[in-house]
Amino acid sequence: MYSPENIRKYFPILDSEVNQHKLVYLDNAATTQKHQSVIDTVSQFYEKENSNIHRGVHYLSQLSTNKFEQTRESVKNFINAQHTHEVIFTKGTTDSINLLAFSYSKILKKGDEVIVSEMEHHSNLVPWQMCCDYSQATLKVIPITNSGELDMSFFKKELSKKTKLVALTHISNSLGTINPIEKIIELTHQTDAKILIDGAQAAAHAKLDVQKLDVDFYCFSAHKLYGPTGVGVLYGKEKLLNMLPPYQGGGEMIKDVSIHKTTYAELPHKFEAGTPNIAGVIAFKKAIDFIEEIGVENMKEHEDILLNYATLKLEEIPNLSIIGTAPKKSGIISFVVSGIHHYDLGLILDKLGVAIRTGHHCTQPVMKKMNVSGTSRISFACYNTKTELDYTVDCIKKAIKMLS
Amino acid sequence: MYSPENIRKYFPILDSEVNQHKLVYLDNAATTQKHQSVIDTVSQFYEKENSNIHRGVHYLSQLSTNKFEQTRESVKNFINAQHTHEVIFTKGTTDSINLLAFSYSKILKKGDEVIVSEMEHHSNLVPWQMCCDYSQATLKVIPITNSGELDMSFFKKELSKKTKLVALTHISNSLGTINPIEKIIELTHQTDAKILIDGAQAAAHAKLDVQKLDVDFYCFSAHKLYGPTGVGVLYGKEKLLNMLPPYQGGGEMIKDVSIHKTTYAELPHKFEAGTPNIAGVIAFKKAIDFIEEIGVENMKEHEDILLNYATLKLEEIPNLSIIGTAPKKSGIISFVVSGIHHYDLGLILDKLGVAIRTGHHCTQPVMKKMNVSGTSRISFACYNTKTELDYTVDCIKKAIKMLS
Amino acid sequence: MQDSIENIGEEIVDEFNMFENWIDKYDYLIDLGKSLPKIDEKYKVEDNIITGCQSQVWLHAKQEDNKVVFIADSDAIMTKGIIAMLIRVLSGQKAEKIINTNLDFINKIGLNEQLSQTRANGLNSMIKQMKIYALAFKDK
Amino acid sequence: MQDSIENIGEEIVDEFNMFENWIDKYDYLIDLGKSLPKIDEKYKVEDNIITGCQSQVWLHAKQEDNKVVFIADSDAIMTKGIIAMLIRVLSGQKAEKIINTNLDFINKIGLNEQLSQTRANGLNSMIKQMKIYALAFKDK
Ligand SMILES: Cc1ncc(COP(=O)(O)O)c(C=O)c1O
Ligand SMILES: Cc1ncc(COP(=O)(O)O)c(C=O)c1O
Repeated sequence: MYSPENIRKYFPILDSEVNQHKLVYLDNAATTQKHQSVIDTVSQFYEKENSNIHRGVHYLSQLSTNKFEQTRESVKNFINAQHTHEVIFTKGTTDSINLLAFSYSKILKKGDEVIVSEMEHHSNLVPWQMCCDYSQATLKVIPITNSGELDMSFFKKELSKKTKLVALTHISNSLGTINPIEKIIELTHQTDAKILIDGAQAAAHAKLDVQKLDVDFYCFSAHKLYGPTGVGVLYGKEKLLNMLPPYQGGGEMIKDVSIHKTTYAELPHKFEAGTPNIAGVIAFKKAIDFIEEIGVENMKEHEDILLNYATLKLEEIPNLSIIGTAPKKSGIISFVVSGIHHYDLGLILDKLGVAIRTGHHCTQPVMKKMNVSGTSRISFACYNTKTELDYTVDCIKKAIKMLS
Repeated sequence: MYSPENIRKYFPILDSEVNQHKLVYLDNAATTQKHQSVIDTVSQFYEKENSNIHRGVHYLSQLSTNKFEQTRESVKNFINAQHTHEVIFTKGTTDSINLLAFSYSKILKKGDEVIVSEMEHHSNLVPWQMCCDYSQATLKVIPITNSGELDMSFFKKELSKKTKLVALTHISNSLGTINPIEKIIELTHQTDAKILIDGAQAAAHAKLDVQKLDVDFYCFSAHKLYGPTGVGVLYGKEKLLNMLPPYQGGGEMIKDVSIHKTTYAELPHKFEAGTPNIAGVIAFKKAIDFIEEIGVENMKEHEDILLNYATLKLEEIPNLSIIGTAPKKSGIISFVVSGIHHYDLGLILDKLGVAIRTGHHCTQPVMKKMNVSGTSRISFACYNTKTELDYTVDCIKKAIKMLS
Repeated sequence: MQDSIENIGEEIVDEFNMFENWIDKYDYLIDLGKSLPKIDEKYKVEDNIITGCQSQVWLHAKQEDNKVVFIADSDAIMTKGIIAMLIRVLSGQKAEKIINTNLDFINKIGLNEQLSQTRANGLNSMIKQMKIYALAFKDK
Repeated sequence: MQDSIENIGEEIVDEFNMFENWIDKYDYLIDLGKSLPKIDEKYKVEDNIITGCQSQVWLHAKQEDNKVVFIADSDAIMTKGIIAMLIRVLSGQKAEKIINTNLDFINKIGLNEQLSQTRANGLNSMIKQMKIYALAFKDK
């Protein structure tokens, strides 16, 4: 039996008080809380094992290297990549996307096209704007419908042999929409285009199989996956990663350096210049272990229950409208209350111990499209409970009353 | 009185055993060990305070943001920058240099020149090779002398009005040489060129004052400063940072995003796209507090004593030659033993509990210049002791005997 | 005669001190916000936006009888309450006074803690902008 | 007749087991390394370098009387010892055998633990390269 109460025991922060109220943490789309084993692994690493990795012959260096590489192996299994070296460690989703956008900026040409959508997080929009700017390629943007779904007919129409890359989010962080990525990947591959899926909001909430999906690139952040901050993943098919020019230059990513000519190392090192976030990567494994122990499908099932429950309760509140009403949604609810500013609502909820996010959620085009200046967003994780939602809904009502 | 014994109490790993011997950690140039307060701060953050930063109205988000920004303030004071927003957080020195090299690649033109040196770490060489490759600028390389010093006359000769940027290391990680950066900065500024100093090996071993130095850009890594992995700093003068195009695109670094036009945020956010290594940055403050409490000059004095002591003892060993014999050196000693491979030596020292680094230390051009395939390198930190050095020298003798 | 900045500040501190809990304080700010006169749409322009606030704040100033008069609006009511409070204290004062008077009362209200860093930044941005207006008028 | 791979492997395991501590094991490997015949400089070319080792390893193979003969060198003596050991087991065997025989003895020596990950990687790279040579000859 799935028990959020049992899970909560391993998340020490969930027991804290905020403003004299028990913390209700519903800002999980921004970052999740950390499992005790993740926290302990960081400490243990620094207290007993710390050393720089790769190339060292001494014991600690070997130990750190092994543990670092074990996380790569875990990530490989977690997403079912074909090869371990298809897993590149970055500092986060944003870093992963910028890596790819930079590399593509070196191979795209005038006339080439990149397709993104109107629902992208700025991290999956601005890098492509820059990439197209630098390479003179054209950026095409799939609009979204009123319910917050991709306009698939537009997408089909825009896909052409000019399309070189499609970069879309798996799950929208401001609307909750789950995009039909299987279909999108299939359509993309009917052309010669490659596809990147931004999985920042998906990796902790959807079962992943990059081989089955046949996705070319996929990325996510550890910190949204019960793991540490400062760690991200870029998965890419071996052949494509080999073909792309490197991103950052420096230690580890080279094979041979002479003053005027440098040859690059093999995957994954080619894309991992410099000392990485060693402690973070090593601790990240524990987050994956945790997710696999509970089962991401079980987590999703629980979150779906919360989503439906909260949606029904919120819909009962007068003047409250949910922004993002796609039939397939993940545990994210954005809403506005007419006449009330999200910022005021957030302030009062905070005073009552409820942590939600307010604003544009780094998706200004979505706000514009939906014709709102921002929203209040509640987002769930595997440890949230119905009781928390009941309390939150009461707090929202109270806040609306104060503010009306 | 400076007491390494007292300091060691705060570094739990220094008490461990490796291969049944007490650990003697002399691989500090690769990464330093972590102060207990740094370790505890990471745990505490994740257990009690974790949240994503910036833009959040709720308590935890505010708390995390405040703490994150406090580290920026500490770094500002540590290096005596004029403004807090001149401190950009990156994932490490390599990331800092790549940021700058990318931005410069967008403003340099054919005919412009960038000057680096033969003693650079690959992280301060490869990015400039790439930058010059992309921008068609010319890379000039200052050779080093047999003792491992910069050929200053060459430098003076190469500086010209074509020079746009000089990128040099403060302290060589494979030779230990302390470069005369005051003089170098002064000479550089007699032209219109700007200068970046790679302080990866210096920040924990030399008192810094970026205003007094009048350096344009300076960078270093927290992990070589008793701080966490995955955190780096790029300092830049406000005016210059404002002038440079942004590096990565994404959340936080924008002011306004629309589908086809994006305006960038103010410093420092302009250069900090995406969720940073929040726990790491927050814990980094404790490392700086520790250094300031002990005093970096006091640390340096102690390390200089160790350097002289070890140099004398090593010089007594037959067939052993020290690589890098500049008069001004930091606590780094590279050496070779004729007829013995550094790798074999490193293996045996490891079995005796002594952690040193062997190989090219990410400075292949230095190895080539010095005509060696690699070196054995011992490098000191504030917590090393003479007793450790005595033991290490004995072990080196033992290893040489086994291998001869 | 217009009360001094200090006096009005003290008045506000006294009013705030009457409230025992945050709910009442927030209610008070909300009421202050509601009491702020509507402003003409023509003032809600880019140039009048104060940056550094999480909600939009427009601030405009004019000089009347040698005094500085502020008008402002925000899309968030709490922010409006704060700016209403600042206007109550600073609007109608001499430019010189606005520039030089110590705004101690803000610390006494404890708004900084109440409001947390980002919001305190917003508050500081507002005050800074008001002083900049005052400076501009003084130099005329 | 050439001993089987298994037999020689067992022999080596026995020899290693005689040593009680790492110093003696290392000494043994060093001696093995020293005993490896010098190879002609012409074999020390880029093409013969095994990647994945921390020191340089050159490996060359030829076929003689239907057997695969390996010659190798390294700049580090310990690495040379390891490769000498592998040569003692695999050189002079039939290609087929080299490809199919289980190299269990390596685990029994505990070289993997003795050597740690990077070095174990090096060891694996060597074995892999030897099998690749064998495969190439077999297909001829
Ligand atoms: C859909 C999506 N993409 C990208 C990002 C950026 O992730 P990070 O800030 O970890 O780089 C986020 C995080 O909010 C997101 O939700
Ligand atoms: C002189 C120098 N520069 C740059 C670097 C790269 O630092 P990091 O690996 O932390 O990015 C190092 C680290 O070894 C160094 O010693």
